[in-house]
Formats: sequence, C-alpha cells, structure tokens
Amino acid sequence: MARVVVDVMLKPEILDPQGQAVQRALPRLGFEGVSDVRQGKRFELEVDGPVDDAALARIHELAESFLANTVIEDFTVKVEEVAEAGK
Amino acid sequence: MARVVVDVMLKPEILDPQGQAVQRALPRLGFEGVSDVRQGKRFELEVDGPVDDAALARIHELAESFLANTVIEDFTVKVEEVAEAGK
Amino acid sequence: MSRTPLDTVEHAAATPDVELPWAELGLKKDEYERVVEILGRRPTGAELAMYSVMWSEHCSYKSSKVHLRQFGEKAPQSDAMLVGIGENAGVVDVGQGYAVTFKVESHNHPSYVEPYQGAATGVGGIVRDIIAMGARPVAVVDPLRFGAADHPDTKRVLPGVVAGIGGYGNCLGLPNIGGEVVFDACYQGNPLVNAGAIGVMRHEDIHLAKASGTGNKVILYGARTGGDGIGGASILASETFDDAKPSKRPAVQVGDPFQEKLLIECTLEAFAEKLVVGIQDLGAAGLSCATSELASNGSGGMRVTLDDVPLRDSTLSPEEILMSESQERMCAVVEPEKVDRFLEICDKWDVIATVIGEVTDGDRLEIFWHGGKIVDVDPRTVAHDGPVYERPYARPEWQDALQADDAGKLPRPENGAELKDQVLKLVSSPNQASKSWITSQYDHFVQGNTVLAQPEDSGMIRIDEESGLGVAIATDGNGRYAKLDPYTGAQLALAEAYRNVATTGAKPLAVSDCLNFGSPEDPAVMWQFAEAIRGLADACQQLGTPVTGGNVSLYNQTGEVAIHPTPVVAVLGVIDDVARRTPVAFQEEGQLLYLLGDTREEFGGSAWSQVVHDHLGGLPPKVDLERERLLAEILISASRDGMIDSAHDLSDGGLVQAVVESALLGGKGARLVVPDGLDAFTFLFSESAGRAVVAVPRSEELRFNDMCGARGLPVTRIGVVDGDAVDVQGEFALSLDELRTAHEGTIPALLA
Amino acid sequence: MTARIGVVTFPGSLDDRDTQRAIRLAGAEPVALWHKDKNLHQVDAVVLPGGFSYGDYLRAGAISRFSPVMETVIEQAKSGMPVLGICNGFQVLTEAHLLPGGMLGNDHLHFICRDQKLRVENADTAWTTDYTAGQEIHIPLKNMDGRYVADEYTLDKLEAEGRVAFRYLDFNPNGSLRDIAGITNEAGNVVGLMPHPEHAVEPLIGSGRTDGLPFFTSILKKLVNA
Ligand SMILES: Nc1ncnc2c1ncn2[C@@H]1O[C@H](COP(=O)(O)OP(=O)(O)O)[C@@H](O)[C@H]1O
Ligand SMILES: [Mg+2]
Repeated sequence: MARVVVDVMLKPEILDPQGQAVQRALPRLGFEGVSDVRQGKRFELEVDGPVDDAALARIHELAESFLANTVIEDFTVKVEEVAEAGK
Repeated sequence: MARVVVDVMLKPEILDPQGQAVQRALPRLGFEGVSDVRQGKRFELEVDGPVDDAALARIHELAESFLANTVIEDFTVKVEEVAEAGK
Repeated sequence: MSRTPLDTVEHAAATPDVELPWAELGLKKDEYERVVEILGRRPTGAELAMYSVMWSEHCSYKSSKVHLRQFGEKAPQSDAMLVGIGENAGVVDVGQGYAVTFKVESHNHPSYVEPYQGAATGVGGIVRDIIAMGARPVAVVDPLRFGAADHPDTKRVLPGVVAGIGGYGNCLGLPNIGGEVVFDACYQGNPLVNAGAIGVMRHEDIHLAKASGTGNKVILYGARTGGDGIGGASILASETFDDAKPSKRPAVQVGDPFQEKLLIECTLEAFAEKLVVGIQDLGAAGLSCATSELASNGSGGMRVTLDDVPLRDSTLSPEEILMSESQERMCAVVEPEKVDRFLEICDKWDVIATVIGEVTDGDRLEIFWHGGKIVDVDPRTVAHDGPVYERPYARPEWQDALQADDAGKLPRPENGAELKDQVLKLVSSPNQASKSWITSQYDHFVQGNTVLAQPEDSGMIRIDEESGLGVAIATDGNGRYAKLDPYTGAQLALAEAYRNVATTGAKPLAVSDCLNFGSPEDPAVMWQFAEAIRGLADACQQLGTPVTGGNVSLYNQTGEVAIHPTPVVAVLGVIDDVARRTPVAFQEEGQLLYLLGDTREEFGGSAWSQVVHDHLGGLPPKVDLERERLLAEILISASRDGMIDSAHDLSDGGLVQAVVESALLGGKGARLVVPDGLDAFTFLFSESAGRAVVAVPRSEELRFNDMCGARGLPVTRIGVVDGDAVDVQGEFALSLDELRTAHEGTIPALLA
Repeated sequence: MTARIGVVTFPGSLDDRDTQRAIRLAGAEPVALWHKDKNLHQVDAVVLPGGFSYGDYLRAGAISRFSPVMETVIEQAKSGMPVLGICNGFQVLTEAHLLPGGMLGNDHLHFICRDQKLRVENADTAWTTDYTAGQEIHIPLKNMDGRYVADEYTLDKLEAEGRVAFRYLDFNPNGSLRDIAGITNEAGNVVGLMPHPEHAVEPLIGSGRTDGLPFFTSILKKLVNA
C-alpha cells in the first residue's frame, strides 16, 4: 500500500476568493508579510499494490479527467514522502 | 520570496464524506485498487523575506489557530520544494 | 481485536467484584447501584455503556421530567392531536387526510465547539426525527441566539452556524422558512442553536418507534458507524477492558447531508410500499437508544448481533458501537418476507443496509458480540426507567430587585428629533435589524411550495396543490422577558408565536418547544425552568394548543453565570387555502392602517430599554390570552374574507418597528397619527402584547370596523399607507432610503 | 399529442419534482429519468434539474457527469436533442463539456438565495423562444457554486456568437464573468443557467411570479410543431 497525493489548485489567472479571504484576515490576526494566499484541494489516495510508472500514469489520467477540472484547475501528482515539518 | 504550503486534512477518525464520495465513484470510472480517499485543503502562502525558523513557527501558529480547526483537523506546514510529478 | 476475556453476561455474573468506571461515564453512585439492583448482578461493560448514555440528562430528562409532565396533565382537549409527547415528534391532523409532524431541538454545545458541523448535524438530527414519523420533511426553521453582536467570538460562531444550517438544509432540499436571530451578551459562551423541522404525511402513513412481531428483522441503514461522540465509552473501553486502543475519539460529529438526503428518499420509498413495521432514527445515544426504545415500545424482545453493524473504524469496541453517535443512520423493523425488497430500495439509493437483529417473543433485549452475549436487559429499564430527580428550586433573591428596577422610569425622548434619533437606533440595532444577510444563505424556494418565508411573520408551506391547503409555523422566545419573569416570559413566547401564525391568516393548532436554560443544579435556574414550564403549560391549556413535543437543553452556562432563561416556542397553524395568506409588506398606497389591541406603558425588557439605555429591569408586558385568541380570530376572519391586504404583529421594538418593516418590504411609506390618549413615545415603542397592525383597503373599512366592534376588539385608525417615508405627523419623518440603510446595513457591517 | 420531457434524478437532486411540476403546468408530459438507467424512455427533451447531486462533493456536477444516464444524454445532445441544465444541471453540463467554461464557488463565499433580475440575451434557443431578446425577467437564484468562469478567448467567442443566453442585471450574485447567468451551445439545443425557472411558474408560490414558465412553453411549442 502506498499513498499518492493529488494537489489541485485553481489556475493562476482565476480569482480565488477563498485564498483572498484568508490573506485579508491575516493582518487582523497580527500576521504580516504574506503577499498572496491560494487555497486548493489535496487528495490522499491509498493505493493497493506498488505505485509503478503504470500506476502513476493511471492516477495522472484520473486526476486529469476527474479530480481536477482542467478548464479551471491545475494539478500535480506525487507519491507521498512522509516528511512533515508540522505536527 | 518563498512559498510555504499548509495542508489541512480531517483527522483520520473523522468522517470525510467528500473523500468517500470520490472513492465510491472510482470503480464506475473503471478505476480499481484505491482503498481509501481523503480530501483536504491545501493553502499556498507566498511569504516575503526568508522563511527561517521564526517565520515557520509563526506560520505553524497561524495554521493551528486559523487555517485548521484542530478539533477536527490536522495540518502540516512545509516549505515548498518545486518538484512535481504531474504537469 | 480480541479482548480477554470478553465481558459477557456470564463473565459479569462470575466476576461480581470487577470495578467498572461508572463515575467516568457520568453515572452517580446510587444510579450505578440501581443498575446492579435491576440486573441482579454487575452490568457488563456494554450494559453499563447503554445505561450511562440512556440515563444521561440529555436522554432521560431526569431533571426536567417532573415538570414536563404538566404538558400532558394540562393538555387542552384537541381533536387535532394524533400523536402526542413521547414519540420522535408529535403529529397533528390538518384536515383533508393530511397529518403534520413538527419539532424543535437544540444543538447548542456542539455548535460552540465547531459552529459549522455542530449546527449542520443539529439540522440533520431534527430532520431524522421527522422522517421517523413517516413524513416527508417539507421545511426547517432555526431559532438562534448569539453573544454580543460586536464580540469577536460572535464573528467566529455566527457565520459558521449559519453556513452549517444552510449547508445541511440546502443540500437536503428543505426550504428554510423562519427562525430568529437574537444577540445578547448572556449567550457569549453558550450560543443557542435550535433547529425545527416540519413534515407532512397522510394519516395512514404515521409510523411509530416500536418493534413488534416475533421474527421481524431489525435493519440498520445509512452511514457506517464510526467513533463519533463516544468520549465516555472510550474510557470504558480503554481503561477497564482493553489495551491497544486508538486514543482519539472525535467529540464533534461531521455531518453528511448527501447521505441524509439518500436516507430520506429511501425511507419514504419503503414507507410508500408499506415495508416498515416500526422505525427509529439514531440520534443521541445511537444504537443504545434505538434498540432499547424500539424494543421497549414493542410487544416482544429483541436480539441484536453487534458484529453485523457496518463500521467505519474496525477498532471500535462493542461499548463504543453501542454509544456511537455517528450521524445519518436509521433503524427499521421489517417483516421477514419484505426484507429483500427493503434492502433493494436501499441499494437503489446506494444506502448501506444490514440486518442486525430480530424481534423475539421474549421481553429481553439481548446483544451479542463475537458469539458472546454482552447485553441481557429489560429494555424498559434502559429506555424509560431512568432516574427522576426532584431538584430543589427557589426564586432567586435578586428577582425582586430586578423587577423593582422599572423601565418606566428611564428617561424618555422629549421631542420629535429625539424620537427620530431613537427610532433609527432601534431599527438599526443588531436585534431589530434586517437578518437578510443571514437568511439569504438559506434556500426558501426548493420543493416549490413556499408561500411565505422570512421575513414574514410566519413561514407558510402549501401541502396540497389542488385545494391549496397549507401549514404555517412561527418560533419565538424572548429571554429578556423570561429573565424578568419566567412564568410570563414563557407565556409571551407562546403568545407571540401564536399571534405570528394568526397574522398570516393561519389557525394556530399545536405547539413544540425548546427549553434552553442554565444548570439544573442551581436552584435559581431550576426555579426559572419550573416557572417557565408552568407558564407555558397554563397558556397552552387556555389557548387550546397542546404541546406535542419538544426538547430541553440544560447546563447552558459558563461558570456560575447562566444564560437568560430562554424558552423557545414554535406554533404550527393550518390554512385552508394559501391564496388567502396575509403578507407583512404594504401592498397599496391609500390603504388604511389600523392598530388592533390595547397599548399600555410597557417597557420592561423592551428593545427600547436595551438599545437606548442598555437596561433590563421591571416587569415584562402583561399577557392576556383571551385577547390573543380574539385577535387571532379577527386576523383569520379578515384574511378569509379579504378585508385586509397586509398585517404585521407587534412584538419587540413595538409599533414603529413593525411599521418600518412593512414599509421597507412593500417599498411604500406610511403617514401615522398618534392616537388620542397616547403619547408619541408610548405609541411607537411600547411592547404591549396582543397587538397587530393591519392595512385595510378603503372598500373594506366599514366591514372590518364592524367585525372588530361586534367582537369587542379595540381598533384604532393610526394612519395610511402613503409616500416614501415613515412620517409620524407632528413629530418626525424618516425616508425609506434612510430607514433601509439603517435597517439593512447593520448585520453585514458586523459580519461580512 | 404533447411532448415528453425527461427530468433526470441524480442522487442528491432536489428540484426534480418541481421541474416536473413546471413541465406539467406548461402542458407537457414530465417523465422521470433515473441516473443509473441509460435509457431515456423516448423523451423528446431532457432537463437536468437543480440540487446538490452527490452533495456537490469534489466539484458541483463532477460525479453526476459520469453517471450512466449522462452517456446517453451527451450522445443525444450532440445530435440535437434539447437539453436544459438548471443550476446543478448547468454544472453537470459544463463538467460534461457540453457547454464551455466551468463553475466555481461564489466570490462572496456564501450560499445565496434571492429573486434575481436577468436579461434574456438570446431568444432563439430551444428553450427561450417564448421570450423576446432583451426582455428583463425575475427568476429565483440559489447556489453555492454559481460563479461562471472561462478564459477570455471562450468568453469573447460566446459573446460574438450570441451564446450568452442570460445575463445578471443590477447585481452580480456570484462573481460570474461578464455577468453571465446562462449560456447555450452553438446549435442552441443545449442551454444551461444558474437561476431556477421552475420556481417561477405559479403566482403565490416561491417568488410569486411566473417569469420562468416560458422556458417550458418554448420547448413544448418547438417539440409539438416539429
Ligand atoms: N435564523 C433565522 N432563520 C430563518 N428565518 C429567520 C431567522 N431569524 C429571523 N428570521 C425571520 O426573520 C423574520 C423576522 O424575525 P423576528 O424579528 O424574530 O420576527 P418576529 O419578531 O415577528 O417573531 C421572521 O420571518 C423570521 O422567521
Ligand atoms: Mg412577528
């Protein structure tokens, strides 16, 4: 079993009001120095079997046709590496 | 300028209706072999200045108090490394 | 996962000395001893889990039971009542073979912790109660209370609560047709999130929560069971019986409105095919509640195999499965030959359904796990024989001083300019301001039967397309009045909701309530509670509107400080033909404005005293229930006979608030004349009960006056619909634009 | 003989029954279609109704777009069958690429429910002939994800080809680009819009206006005269 992560973000030219709302709230929270915030989606897929090139290709296809709407969104696919800076 | 990414996911024990709906749709799309899907949020923060330990600590605090509701969500903070498997 | 040894009934009998963590599960020593006495041995862990949740305040009503009895004892004779208190929700006959079920419930505490999910799952829970009666849900309402409007935490709680209510209700396809939004510092750490729902069915489709018929199958369907809301059981599981448990169990439940929508549709389809003998939703106390209530209300016993419950988390212990409050689940009792069809329907809707047990000819509820019997109880002792407390209560010492602090002594405006200033302050104050920033986040249109929705006096839904038969609902409660005098305050809540329903032209039929109070362990709070119930029960008797069900929420307090006593009352009404409904908005220039009822100098607890003087003291307005009944009859007759084109009840904020609302909604102003015998201030701001303002077409003036005269209702001509200002002659005028800016700007400025 | 107009029920559809009522009030015969059934049961036209199919999870309309019934709807729409997507139905149509562009969350981040003023920009589609171009109407609107977006090229093309069918007037309720409330495909048989005409078909109910009825009378006339 392996985890594959698909991150989906709005294309840069598309207005992201959620990200903006977060950014606007930051100074109120006493938080300066963030020039932009974008909010997107993260999918964690638990895949049975090995994640070889073929499997990745299929997940790529899945992301392209289903997890993202490529008219408005971009995506990236990665096999998860378990290194976390947060908790 | 650097990019810091905050990923926010529902805690594993919390129901994730969105992830479930995605997972249930996969076989219909001819996609087998995914045993679980969780859907969360990804925030990309463009930070002015260097992302040193102090900055990271503040972003960690921001994530904890604002970006995530830690009653139901976990989060991770990472400085982005630009390596993408997707497009 | 194996447990050594499994705490079966046998094992419990053989190990009488094992200590169980009853205190951690919230049981008192005498309660635990009672369980041992009932069983004749120590309970198993699973039995303890069941007793502890079912005997909790929330499920057993142990502090409130002795008082709530009055709703039954004093219930007025009503032909409309089909199912009364005790079922998932009451049911009333609304004619033409239709029955309507409705109920209000609280989800206060979870909504403070996680506003979105807390409020969302509150809607989910009340809707399942409605489905469980056999009805299709047709509308929801949401009476809400928050801390001070300008408090930073209100900005966290309110938008989350509103988004949660909308997010869940909108996704279910239920129009939101009414509610309340009240701000008061007393709710700062204890917001009140009450949610109500209405459902409609044919008389013959009423379903009850009981398991009858030996051999009938018990089917659990809906979401998988996860570890939601089982804090207590985790203690039980981890500290006493188990070693390797995941430590975290979510205290907050996440709702899945999509799953609930499927649950509604598949349940209704099963009802339509007459596949269901008995049904119960899973709410608080989950399977413990559903199995023990179904079994104790039925004729036989029940046997359940817990291993068959579909799980979201395979590590759950049987105790946790029994206590889990995972949302979007239901339990149905189905005859064996109909089980296949029932499962087919569930499958059609992609709903997981599993036979988990059957009705037996005994009288025990037996639950099995891994082949061992872990529960063997008389279900009545779990579901109905919980402890009953006679908690001490006493009128608080401060009550006299509070009542002596008469609002009548507050400085009043001295001239037209001051009046004008205070009117603007009033209509723009958070409590009196337009709530459309909130209510526009709710779908009012879905189902295509909404006749009236906010900001009308009551919401109204058409239930028969041919005849136009409809039902109306209003919810009201005024914690300030109730704080001054809980008996009268509860009656005023009923009077206002009753009046709101009648103002739209519907005949009030029945009541549901949600009683929100502080800690019952405080005798002062217990006194407020007892007084409020006594007041409400007396008033329901006098108005002929029985209480059909409701909900009690106690412990709404932070430290020593309780919220205002807040009884919220919902009144359901019926209207033969929704085409005759009366709206709030002024319809046509030139129509005459009449004030119905008596206006006295009553300012205790008023919006004026709060907004202008930040004052709470004195006595609330007087209640005259006979007058309320007469006023309602006049409003209903006038609507039936087409004598009025708009009407608005008078409540907090008094006459000027009502006229401003009607004017803004209709986009038409009013010229008002202060009637003889009243000063302008009292005329505009008094909150005397039993009043409404109506707009009468000139052609109906005589007929309307005659009707009021003949029935003895005081009626005063106060002006005319006219122009684009609210103009109180000789005092001041405020343009509609100015009023609109004041009235509609406040909430967005605070929250957006 | 009257026309048979199918209304698809996806899991989570909400306005399917209301749409059937509107079709009936217009004088046509509503036919309930089920998402798992590829068979369109000889209907002459199809409405994809509003609601939260699949809870709007993933993206509004994204999961429904892959349902069996949509295979046939997509195929038939391409060969000229009239299809109307209302709100969630519009979202399904963009996800299925029967209409260009996509739908995103409202720019103010809230659900919004209001009686919305619109201008009919194209009165030549299968669903709008009973309006006149330029007519101003009020139709209830209620959505969470109603922000229509497309790239500049697509928007210019839609404008140039007269394929913006409805535009928001006075107030843009969701941040839709160029105030677009509804669009049509090149052939004019497929139309999608965010507001809900089925909630404006009876006096008294809903918005209390009947400005939405012409959608259903337009298609009825077209089908009966065909
Ligand atoms: N939270 C809410 N949800 C739905 N409707 C609401 C809510 N709050 C207020 N309303 C509606 O706004 C209108 C005005 O509310 P309110 O001033 O409390 O009415 P009244 O004083 O007549 O009882 C009513 O139609 C009421 O149903
Ligand atoms: Mg009212």
